[in-house]
Amino acid sequence: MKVRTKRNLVVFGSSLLLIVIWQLGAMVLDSQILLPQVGPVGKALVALASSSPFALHVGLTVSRALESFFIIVISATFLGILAGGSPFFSLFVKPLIVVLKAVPVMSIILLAFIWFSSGTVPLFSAFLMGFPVMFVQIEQAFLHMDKNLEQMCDLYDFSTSLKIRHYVIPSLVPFFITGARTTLSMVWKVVIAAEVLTVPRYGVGGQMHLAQVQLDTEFVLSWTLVAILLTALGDLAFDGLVALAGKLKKQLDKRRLPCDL
Amino acid sequence: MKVRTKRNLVVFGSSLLLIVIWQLGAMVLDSQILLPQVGPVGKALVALASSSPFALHVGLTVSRALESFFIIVISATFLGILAGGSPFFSLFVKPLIVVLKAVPVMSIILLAFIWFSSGTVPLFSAFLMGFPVMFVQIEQAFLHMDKNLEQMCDLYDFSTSLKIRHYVIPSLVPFFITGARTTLSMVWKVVIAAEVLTVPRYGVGGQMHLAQVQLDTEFVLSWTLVAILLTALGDLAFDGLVALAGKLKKQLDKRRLPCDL
Amino acid sequence: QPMYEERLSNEPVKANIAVMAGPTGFSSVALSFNDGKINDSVVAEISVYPSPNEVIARLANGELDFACLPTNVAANMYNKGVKVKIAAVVGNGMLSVICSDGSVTDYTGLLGKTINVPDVGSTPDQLSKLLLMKAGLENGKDLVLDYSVASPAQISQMLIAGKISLAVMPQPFVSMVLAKNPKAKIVADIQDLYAQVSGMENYPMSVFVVTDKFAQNHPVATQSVLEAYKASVAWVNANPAEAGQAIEKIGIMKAALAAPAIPYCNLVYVPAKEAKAQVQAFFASLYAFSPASIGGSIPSDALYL
Amino acid sequence: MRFVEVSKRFGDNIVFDQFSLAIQPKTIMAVVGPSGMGKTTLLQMASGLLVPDSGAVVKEEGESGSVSYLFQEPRLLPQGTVFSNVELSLHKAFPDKKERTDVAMHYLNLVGLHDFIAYYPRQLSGGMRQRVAIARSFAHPSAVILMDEPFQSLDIKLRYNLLDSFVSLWNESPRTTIFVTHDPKEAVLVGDSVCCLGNPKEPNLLFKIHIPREARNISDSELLGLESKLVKALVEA
Amino acid sequence: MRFVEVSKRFGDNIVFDQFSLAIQPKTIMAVVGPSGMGKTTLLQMASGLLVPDSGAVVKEEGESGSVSYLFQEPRLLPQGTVFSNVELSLHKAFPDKKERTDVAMHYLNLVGLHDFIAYYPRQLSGGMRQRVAIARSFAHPSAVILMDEPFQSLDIKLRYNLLDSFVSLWNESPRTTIFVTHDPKEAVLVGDSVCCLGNPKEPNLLFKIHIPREARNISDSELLGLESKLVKALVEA
Ligand SMILES: Nc1ncnc2c1ncn2[C@@H]1O[C@H](COP(=O)(O)OP(=O)(O)OP(=O)(O)O)[C@@H](O)[C@H]1O
Ligand SMILES: Nc1ncnc2c1ncn2[C@@H]1O[C@H](COP(=O)(O)OP(=O)(O)OP(=O)(O)O)[C@@H](O)[C@H]1O
Ligand SMILES: O=C([O-])O
Ligand SMILES: [Mg+2]
Ligand SMILES: [Mg+2]
Repeated sequence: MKVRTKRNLVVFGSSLLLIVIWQLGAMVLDSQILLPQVGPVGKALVALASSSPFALHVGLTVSRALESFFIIVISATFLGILAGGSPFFSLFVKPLIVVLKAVPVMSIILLAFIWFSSGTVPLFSAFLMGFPVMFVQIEQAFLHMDKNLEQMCDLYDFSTSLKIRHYVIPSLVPFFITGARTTLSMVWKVVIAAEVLTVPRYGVGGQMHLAQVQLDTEFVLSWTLVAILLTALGDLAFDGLVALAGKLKKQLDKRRLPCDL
Repeated sequence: MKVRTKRNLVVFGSSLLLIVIWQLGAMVLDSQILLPQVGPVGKALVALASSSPFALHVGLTVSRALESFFIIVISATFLGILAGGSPFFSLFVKPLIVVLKAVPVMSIILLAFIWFSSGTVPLFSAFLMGFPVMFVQIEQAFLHMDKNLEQMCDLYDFSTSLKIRHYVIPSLVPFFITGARTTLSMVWKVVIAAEVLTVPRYGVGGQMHLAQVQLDTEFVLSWTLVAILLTALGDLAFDGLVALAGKLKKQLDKRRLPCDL
Repeated sequence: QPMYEERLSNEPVKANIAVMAGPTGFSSVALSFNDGKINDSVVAEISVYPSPNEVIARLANGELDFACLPTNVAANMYNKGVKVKIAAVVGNGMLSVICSDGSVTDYTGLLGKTINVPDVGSTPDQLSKLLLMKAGLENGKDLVLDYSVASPAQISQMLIAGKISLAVMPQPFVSMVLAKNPKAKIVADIQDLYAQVSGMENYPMSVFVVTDKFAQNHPVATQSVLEAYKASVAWVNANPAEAGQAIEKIGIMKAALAAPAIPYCNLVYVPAKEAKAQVQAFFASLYAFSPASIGGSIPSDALYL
Repeated sequence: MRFVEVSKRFGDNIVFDQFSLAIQPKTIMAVVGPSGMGKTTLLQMASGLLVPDSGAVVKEEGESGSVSYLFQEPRLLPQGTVFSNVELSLHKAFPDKKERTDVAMHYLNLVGLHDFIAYYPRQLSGGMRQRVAIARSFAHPSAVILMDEPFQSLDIKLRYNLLDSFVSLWNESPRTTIFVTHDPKEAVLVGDSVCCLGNPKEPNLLFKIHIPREARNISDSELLGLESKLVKALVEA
Repeated sequence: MRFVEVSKRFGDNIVFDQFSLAIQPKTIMAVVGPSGMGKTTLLQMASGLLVPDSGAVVKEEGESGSVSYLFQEPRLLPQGTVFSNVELSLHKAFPDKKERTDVAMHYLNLVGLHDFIAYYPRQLSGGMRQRVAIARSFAHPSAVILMDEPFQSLDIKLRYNLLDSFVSLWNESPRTTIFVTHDPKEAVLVGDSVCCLGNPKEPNLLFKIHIPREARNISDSELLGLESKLVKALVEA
């Protein structure tokens, strides 16, 4: 308990120091454009949060991120399972995956900007950037499956359904979670990057860019804080869901035990 | 041998198919702007490569990427070692690292653009994005060091220098390599992103953006191909260096054996 | 003391000039001749940028000395404390509403329609909103401004292909669309509408700005650059074909696209002193519907060189 | 079960070369041998997991159907509880849930894990994991039992207890069994016959033990003699 | 070396409670005991890696200085060759490179690894790794040797060979030794005294063996008697 308090104190202290350094820097520079002070940024944040389109800006960015997240997770899991099961398919899509992993985000965004209306660009770009990450994870999961356990299942007469439920799915889950977590944090950044470049009517990234162009640095910082918060909340929600799923599984496992010991 | 030939055939076939799909798509769309055909992109690539500032554009992008790469690797390794050695320092910088990892690249680029002359923006942004990755890796290396081996070194009277050379450094190296590899691939993407946004006089990203506004899609694609090539070459060079270092170490180990057995 | 500095050095002064990959770039091309050498003591270095976004930050951090900018951007920068002065108006309005399929014949027919507008916050957007306000119409109700395609070049392609019907467009894209799609017609001239509601003859669409620092440190060089710019505008207007070649050469736009449009681009050179009234009136109009578009307030006379 | 002129090689490594060995139905064949001499390979061929390069593994009447294989490693489902690791292997034989549960609990009691049925493998010590695997292989109904060093990583007390349990379980329903061990003492205590590998062509040593299993005692001089014979064969292999 | 009223607990787990044990200088104390009863803990306290909660570990004259500790796991430097894993532990004692090399090679020959000195630990089997660790602990000059199940994971042949080598090495320069094993036979073959752990307060069993080590033979009835006494103590622990 005491160690924990000490840890928190250090973390708190250094956070405070960061803010103090910012404030001192701002006072020395004395330029609203270069580095606004803490107060004005706070005010700008409050002004943002209480402005009516704030919910729209944040909502649309969040919905773009979540939409691409789910599209990626579902499609990459499906295709990853195919690739894991079929070495031919895996080899076949390899060049595409390699290229996708090497393409700079910006190329994709610039091209997508030519191809689609600006609202679609973040979705499309996030898909192209996130898909290979998730796909490779699921494919890896198959490579890492324990063949010894599979032999065990076969020798001990597991039915196909038992095998899938108790051997295949549990083997995939850790890779699925890692992939989904990486995808989620990637998706935020790509969606915001695409918004910055395409400036859709609503969206955090577009507002950030407009603020920068208008030299409203305090709003750039405020929107940045909003973006950091969104990322952090996303991670928290994800970890929360994973923990919940873990608990649920334990509950189910308990249920399968003979009587309530 | 035969399996390998078959693999290469499949990969080659699917690469070819990708190009055929591109060409067919371009023919169906029939729009130089939306999707130029393979031929014109090839021509544009040749035109680019033979234009006189090509070497400057590529050279400056490469030098920005390498410069930030080395700055990151050196500083993050140094500070990572400090953090690995001192739990206090590690806790102390934690808030900064957490914030850096959650900040969208674009925020950093937009802010850096206000703060610095445009040539510095890619460097600075790449540093801020890449630093936490490398730092966390080195810090992790310390957490994963085998305390049992350390006990062994102490009991078997290793001098400090022997201990560092044969226990500490070898424990750090795998994490160092992973971190550096991730940093390298990250640095490309961030440098190009920053170039797209700030359009420095020379640089791949800026040219890409100009080509995009002028709707020279074939040049956007050509520059993208150049970027992919750079990334691939970078990875190859890195792996080559790592392999070379491995061989060198083996040679050294051999030298330390009694006589040339 | 600045004068003293200038005389001491034998090196010619370098003037970093920014133009955008659009009409504001056209009128500056003659500055690039002779490797930018204006006279023995001044050399111009022209850079082309995709949009004002890349220019604003550079003016703020001191990398640029001169720039062609949309007029409202100059006011915005001034109000945010970036020390720049308007040296001249270099482009008057040249926006039109184009209909690609004959479904509308004049501006009264626009009611209830959807009109594509490139890029939120751009001059076409501001003028469209300004006119809507003056006419007492509401975006989204009486007609819809659609920003989903941000690049004017891309909107042009779609107008030519007939994929969209209506758009507010600047030159040279208007000329291009009219040339390539015989069914396309101009259904409203934004300049006329602006004249009707404001009483001014036209509005200043782009200005040539200089940083205070450069103007103070190198007054002579500043003067040389402005004169050279004036001469360049005259030359471009007089020789559209040759100008087209030069425009392509420095990477602003393809000659085939630029040259035919030059006569319609309203390229002018009006020194700040003469243009001040017109510019201030334009700011007043913008202020009335969106103070934020010019940075919150109408600039004082200190904005003019 | 009979191995008939079985050959098996891995690359250049010839593990079995026209090797023959017969196990009388419903008897226990104890197999010892230095590391890497093919004990596990023999079991894998017996189970059908590995097919000989030539020769055949012939099953006698009553030996067909399921086998119980106690692998050299525990091979537990990491996401399953101790209970479900045993219970899942009974689904086919006991469709009735109640019955299945009773069987699983019976064998888990036997290996002393009744208090740990809700644990996951990662929460167990190496020896406890091994005991779960033992319970699973005992519980799984089968005509043939293959055991690869079943009592390794157990302490001596548990080892002898489980050996006793194994023998009494086996007596309840004798099944053809191959019992691989690295402990010569265990081999002579448990085997109806004992075989020492060490030569790809034939067993280094192969003998029957005629003393009834229940009557065997480690201080018995005949058994001690057999044990030292076995140790000698092992050391010479 | 003497453990004087030593107590050690981990959380609620009391491993030693005022435990006393004396090891005569320059003799071998063999220690057996069920898993988890504190054998490794005892060695760690002897080495100074672990400090008792109360009580003391007292070293006699001539026992100060370096210890050689053969850990329960091999603990090799994964990036070092077999040779350098042994050689590095000799730097302090043998500043001269030539001498150091000779010493290292001598012990590597002894454990039969002369052909593998250029290998890395990941290229070795578990048994070979253990042999490298044995060579290192034998080679390291020290007043006290602590061995934690040195011959586990070796096959029986190598086991006996190494036991012989250990005994002859030890005879060359007798040093105070604690030899932990799980094999009662090994304990009675090697120990000047034998101790069985199983009770935090005192050894479950502690006896001296007066037969000279060279004269011991596993079929000797006195030794067999001691062995069965030890097995009984273990099973009852
Ligand atoms: N899948 C495989 N691929 C290549 N070689 C193999 C394979 N399986 C076993 N071997 C080799 O076959 C030989 C026999 O192996 P096996 O596992 O049967 O030995 P073992 O007697 O069970 O040894 P241990 O007592 O160490 O378990 C060894 O030399 C081993 O290296
Ligand atoms: N660092 C530790 N933290 C907590 N408990 C420990 C620690 N080290 C040992 N123990 C506990 O102390 C007891 C004795 O452990 P020890 O390793 O000495 O047993 P051992 O006799 O060597 O067993 P084995 O034969 O399995 O090696 C065990 O119950 C163990 O769980
Ligand atoms: O150059 C412009 O298109 O404003
Ligand atoms: Mg085996
Ligand atoms: Mg131990």
